[in-house]
Amino acid sequence: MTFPLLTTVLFLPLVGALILIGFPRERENAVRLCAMIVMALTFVVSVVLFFLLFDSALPQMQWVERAAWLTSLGIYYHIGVDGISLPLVLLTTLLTPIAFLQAWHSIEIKVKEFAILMLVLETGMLGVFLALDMFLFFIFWEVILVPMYFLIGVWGGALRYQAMIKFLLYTMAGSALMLVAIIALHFLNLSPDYGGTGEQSWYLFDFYRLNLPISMQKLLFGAFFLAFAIKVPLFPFHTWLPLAHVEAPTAGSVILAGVLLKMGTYGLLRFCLPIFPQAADIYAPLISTLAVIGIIYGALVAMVQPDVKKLVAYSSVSHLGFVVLGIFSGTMAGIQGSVLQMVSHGLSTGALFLLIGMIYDRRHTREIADFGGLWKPMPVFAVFFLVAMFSSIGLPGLNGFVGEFLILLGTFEVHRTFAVLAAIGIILGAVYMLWMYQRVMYGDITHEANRHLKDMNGREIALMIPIVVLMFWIGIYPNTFLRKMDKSSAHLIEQMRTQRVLADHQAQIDVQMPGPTK
Amino acid sequence: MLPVVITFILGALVCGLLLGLSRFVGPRRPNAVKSAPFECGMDQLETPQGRIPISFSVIAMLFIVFDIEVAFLFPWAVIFRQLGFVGLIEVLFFLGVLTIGLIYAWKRGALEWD
Amino acid sequence: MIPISYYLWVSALLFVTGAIGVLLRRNALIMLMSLELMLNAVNLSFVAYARMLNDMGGHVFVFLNITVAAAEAAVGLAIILAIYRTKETVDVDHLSLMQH
Amino acid sequence: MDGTAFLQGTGALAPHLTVLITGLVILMLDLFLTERSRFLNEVVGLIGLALAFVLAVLQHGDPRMVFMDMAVVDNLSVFFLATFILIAILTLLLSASFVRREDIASGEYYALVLFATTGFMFVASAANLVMLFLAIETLSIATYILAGLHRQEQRSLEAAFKYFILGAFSSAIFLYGIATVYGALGHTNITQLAATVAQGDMSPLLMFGVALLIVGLGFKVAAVPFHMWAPDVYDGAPTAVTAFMSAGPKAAAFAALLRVFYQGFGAEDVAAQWAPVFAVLAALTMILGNLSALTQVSIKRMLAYSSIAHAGYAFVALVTLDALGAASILYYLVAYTFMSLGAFAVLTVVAKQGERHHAFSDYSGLASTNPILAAVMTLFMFALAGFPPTAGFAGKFYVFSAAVKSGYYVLAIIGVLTSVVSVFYYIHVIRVMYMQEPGEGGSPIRVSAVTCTLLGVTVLGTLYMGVFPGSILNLAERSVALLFS
Amino acid sequence: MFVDFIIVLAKAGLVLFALLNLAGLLTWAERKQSAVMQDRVGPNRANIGKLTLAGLLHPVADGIKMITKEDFIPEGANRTLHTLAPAAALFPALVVFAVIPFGDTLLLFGREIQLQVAQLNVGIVYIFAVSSLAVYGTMLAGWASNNNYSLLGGLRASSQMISYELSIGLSILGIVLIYETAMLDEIVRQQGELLWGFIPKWGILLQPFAFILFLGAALAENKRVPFDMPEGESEIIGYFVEYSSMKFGMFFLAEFVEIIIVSGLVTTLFFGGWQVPYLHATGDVIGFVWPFGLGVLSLPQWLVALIQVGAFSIKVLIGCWILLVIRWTLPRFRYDQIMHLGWKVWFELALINLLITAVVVLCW
Repeated sequence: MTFPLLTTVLFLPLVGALILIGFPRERENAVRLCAMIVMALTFVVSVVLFFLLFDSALPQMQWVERAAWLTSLGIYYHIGVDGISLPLVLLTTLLTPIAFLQAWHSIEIKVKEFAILMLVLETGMLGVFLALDMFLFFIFWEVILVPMYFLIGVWGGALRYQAMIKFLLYTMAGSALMLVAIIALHFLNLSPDYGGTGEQSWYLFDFYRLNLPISMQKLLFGAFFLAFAIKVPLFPFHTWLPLAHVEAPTAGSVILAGVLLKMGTYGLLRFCLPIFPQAADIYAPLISTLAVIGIIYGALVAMVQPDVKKLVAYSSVSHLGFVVLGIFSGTMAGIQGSVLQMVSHGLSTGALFLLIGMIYDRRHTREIADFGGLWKPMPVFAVFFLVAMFSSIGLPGLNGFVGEFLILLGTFEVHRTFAVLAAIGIILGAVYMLWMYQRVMYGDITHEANRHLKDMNGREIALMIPIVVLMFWIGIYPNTFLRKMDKSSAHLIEQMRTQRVLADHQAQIDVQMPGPTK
Repeated sequence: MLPVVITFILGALVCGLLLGLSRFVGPRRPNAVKSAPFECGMDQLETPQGRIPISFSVIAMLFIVFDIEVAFLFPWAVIFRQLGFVGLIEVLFFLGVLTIGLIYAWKRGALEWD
Repeated sequence: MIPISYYLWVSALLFVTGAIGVLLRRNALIMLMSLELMLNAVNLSFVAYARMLNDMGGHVFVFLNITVAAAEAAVGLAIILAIYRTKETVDVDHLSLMQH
Repeated sequence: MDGTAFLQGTGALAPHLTVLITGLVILMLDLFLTERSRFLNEVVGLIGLALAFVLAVLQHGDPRMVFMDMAVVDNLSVFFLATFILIAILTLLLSASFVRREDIASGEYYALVLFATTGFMFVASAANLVMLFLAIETLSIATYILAGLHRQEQRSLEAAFKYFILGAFSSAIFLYGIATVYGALGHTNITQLAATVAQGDMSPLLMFGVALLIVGLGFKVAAVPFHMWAPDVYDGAPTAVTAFMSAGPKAAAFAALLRVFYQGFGAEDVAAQWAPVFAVLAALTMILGNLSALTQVSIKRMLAYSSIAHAGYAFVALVTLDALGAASILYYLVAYTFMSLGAFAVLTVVAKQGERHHAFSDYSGLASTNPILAAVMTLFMFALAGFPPTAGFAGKFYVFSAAVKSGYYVLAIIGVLTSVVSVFYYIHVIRVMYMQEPGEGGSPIRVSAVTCTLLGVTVLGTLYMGVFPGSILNLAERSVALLFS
Repeated sequence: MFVDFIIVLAKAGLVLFALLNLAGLLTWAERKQSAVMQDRVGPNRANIGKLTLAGLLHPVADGIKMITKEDFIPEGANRTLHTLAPAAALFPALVVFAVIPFGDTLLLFGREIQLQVAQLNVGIVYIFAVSSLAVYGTMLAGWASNNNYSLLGGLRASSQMISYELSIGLSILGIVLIYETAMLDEIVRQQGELLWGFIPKWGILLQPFAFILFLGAALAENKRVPFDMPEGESEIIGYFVEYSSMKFGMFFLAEFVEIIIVSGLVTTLFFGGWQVPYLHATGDVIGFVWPFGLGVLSLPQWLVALIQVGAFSIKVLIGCWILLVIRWTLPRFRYDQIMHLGWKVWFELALINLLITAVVVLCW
């Protein structure tokens, strides 16, 4: 038995949280430090995993751990990682400490609770990406809502109640149906009629082997899709997002945009496509259409936002439209691009939210109209903002470009129209971002309060540095990442292809030998 | 069954007869003083519809419970010898529980009259 | 010999009468009496069935039910009494503290 | 019955008798206790219950009929016995300081709790419909009194009265059902009902009786549309009693449902008649229970409706006629016991002297005045809402699994969606506690050591059953196995 | 069938007739008895011509007086219930006697006639049930009179009655335990047997304690002195204060009928009923056996029956007389003493008696 590396990554934050419970509440700095150390440790472990230990030549899950949990129902503690989930794990472990660091001073009340919740949240997010058992996956998926609820509800803005209730109910409504679908899959797997293993199992890859009738696939696909689409959020399920983003504290927004939304796209990629390949094929045009609508709609709405944070929030809708588009293109390039774009978007949007948070800490406003000419008092800030913005727009040489390019490439192979329309979205994205940047940074200082704003301090720069480094790294040499996800993506596509072939084969048999109709 | 019915009818007849006699034979000259409630010559202060002492209700409830106890013992007593020792033990338990109830009521003052 | 079904019908009738009494009457005491009526209607059923089946069980059950009815009556009376002592009424329409 | 059978039967009913005798001992003991030594009531009660628990657990094994086939000892009854004793223990812990604070006669209180528990236990062991009826009456009568034990409080009396009238009403219906089944089948022995049904055809008389049984038990579990008594009663009764009522009688009623409808009328053709009815009841209960809970301004009343809703979930499992379903009912009941008693324990503490503080607004800012209390309450709210990793999630998961397994997709979907609705009102409590400033009088509340113990136990139970649900579910599955052999 | 009917009718009519007349006589006897005890003359005025018959005409005169008095109902009283109450008091007293056997069988015209109106297998339960109904009369009378004192008197009376009913039941249970039957004729028949060959198996010998308990409780149930607190005609106003005319007479009558019934029950349960010691009933041949087997004497069946009925009647009359004596011997209890005695002494004693009897019966 090898060292349970993944379990370490997964539960280190939770252990940290438990330790923190014992801390006296007045020792705020000690609490912060302890949480930070735990997060940093987690990050280090995941970095080691990513760069040193992960074997990118293998398509399968690696570092798999499996332990009996609820044996009577065949539920296992079963985790593993492959090229698709590993980047997201790294993204999570990176963004969490950064978000926490950002909140070092801006969160002043209930610091202990905040730290604990952040740690629990980290475990939850990691669990979603690592779980191979569907039950386990669902548990983590739901657990995340609890800390997120508190993050928004306790430390959020004026409309936080509305925001969190909306966030919670949307997400839960979606996941509730997914739960039923998961249970249904479990029992379908039990019956030999659908190519299941016939054993009590919630193992993801057992479900891959299922060969379900189309009608059933459609229903189950719908249940899964709804849960993920709300999380992504895909147009028209996106209405919770702007509110939640705006009302959440900066750290919450960063996590929300940086990681949580990726859980939706990750779910689509990991579950919806491979388990229900035919349903996915059938619905791909529809979903792609929604994705494209989302891209353009998000961009257009972002353009007219007076609030910077809201603007970035809507930009997320737009950007994640790309990811979904890429996933449902079903091509190698599309999928690889999507995974990469997930990471990129996490970095760029995360960075933007962090920067907005910094300015909000200073000015306590986010209205574009309240700013202008920030370049002068805060040059460093302006530079970082510029980089983050370019990354978001997808400027070549920065991370955003690679992902979007690959997605467009992949989509172009199958749906030219969508690719063209999505490209328009990119242009629109550039428009609203640049326009916003212009209004905020350039021109004269219209408000006296802005004149003496302090520039970024050492801590703020420190937390931005790793993000910017990664942006450039991915932008210039994406192969580090692409190589890792290469085999896994190919494997995924391969699996779906064999599924289709199998299903077609079955259909042919059915046609040739019409049996007794049911 | 028949003798009981006949007895009942006869008993009812006697009662009816006596009631009827006093109703129809006796004179009938009511006046206000006569039909006023009899309170040793005093005027009635209030009609009896207020509260009654709680102890009466408690006694009534206790009676219900213990009367049932007695009712249960009748069949037991008739076939007691067939039941044997087991029957005795069971009834002891039954009576024990009820006795505890009685002790409880006693100690709580349900049987006190002032 | 009166057929069993007659007893059953009477029992059903009494039961329904009791049920209606519980549901419609507003006087707590009458409701209590209706409840007792329902229980005793069932007893009638039990006895009729026991006679029909020639089974002693039914008769025994009646005994038990009588006990239950007695206990229920005692508790019911106690509750009604307690209410009466604080409210001076046994009309259930006055029991509406919690209807908001 | 000869001496040996008598002794055997007494041995089999030892846990029941232990609880009963403990109750009687307390009743007597209390008469001789002074104010200072009154804690002995609780001590004696706990000792007796612990003893009964051990005795109950020792009894698992093959089914055996005792007392002239009136009672049965099998794994199912043992599981329920353990559950009921657990409920009683928790209730005792929950009530210790409550009873003292509210000046409720503690001897009577504990004795009645134990009598009601005896009733529960006999429900679990009943092998005869009449026995079942008697057991239900035992527990009901004890709970009627408990509900009205706060004699100075009009709401308490009102609750007791409503509970009494509708409880007795449903008992009568249930009894009528028993009489009808007796008439249709010729006996009332639950374990032999199945065989008798299998021999004869299903007469309309039998169906009528079964329908009456459904209605009667429906009242007892407060399934919609037979639930109208529940909110008022739960609201008006003293909170500790409400806690007890939300867990105990409900569990007992499910024990009765399992016995009657799984063991007695579990045959396929009969089940085909009642299962759809239960399905409708389950759906209505989930929907209406949750929707009504949404609009409440009192947390106590909200929990009352939520209790109705939770019965709906357990009902879903009942429809399935499946081993997993039956096991999940048991699991759910235990899980609900922890969650509900825990939540009500917090309620008793926050309500303060005189029980005036049950409104949502009374909880505002609880997180700043009493952080631990708020955290505990949060856990219970999340558990009741069904978030992982708590017992509530595991319970719902099993229930819905059973539903899906048996093909009741619609029920499962209604279940999960109503759970989402329920999140709304549970979350509201948390929101008030954490996201509003404490109002006036928002001072730290002293929580007694006993209550702390209870909270600790319920928290641990809720979490343990959520993280490692397997052990209890295994037990439950083994317990229900006999229903499907 | 028709003959059966006639026979039953005759028996029932006879019993009722005897009861009512005896009750009337008892009113006279009571007054005479009190006069004797207080060294007075007693009733001696009522006459027909010169004929006073030692005051025996007084009961008749009382009856006529009551019938001709005005029957008024107080203002605000519930007329129906007010009228019903005396009937409810008298009726149970009248019908209880139906199950008490006043003789063995009588062979008449080849027909075996049971000297008992109704031979019920639940005779004791019947007595128990029917005599309980008397509470309604008391309760209704008190309640329907619209008078505070009536109400209180009624409440007290009914509380007292139900309290002592428990003791009655429990003390009878001892007898049931011993004779293993609830049929009164069977109980009497068993009392004809001999214990160790020479002691009659009478209830008083086997259950002496129960006898005392039963008698005391029955007195209280009957609201006789010393338990006459609820009515206490000499100074307290009881539940029938608002009754006049024959309605009052009915309460009065009921009391005396109850005396006879108590006496009859005591006779039946404890004093061998119609049994005459050592007088055996074996087929149609009667053996009169001296304790040490001195000789056998046969009597005709009708004579035996006559002796038995006579024995029963004498026993009852003696019982009645004792009850009357008690009435004029003892002072009255206070109400709290009555209830105290009933619940805290009599009930427990009866319970203990029952348990001891059970243990003894089991070990016998």
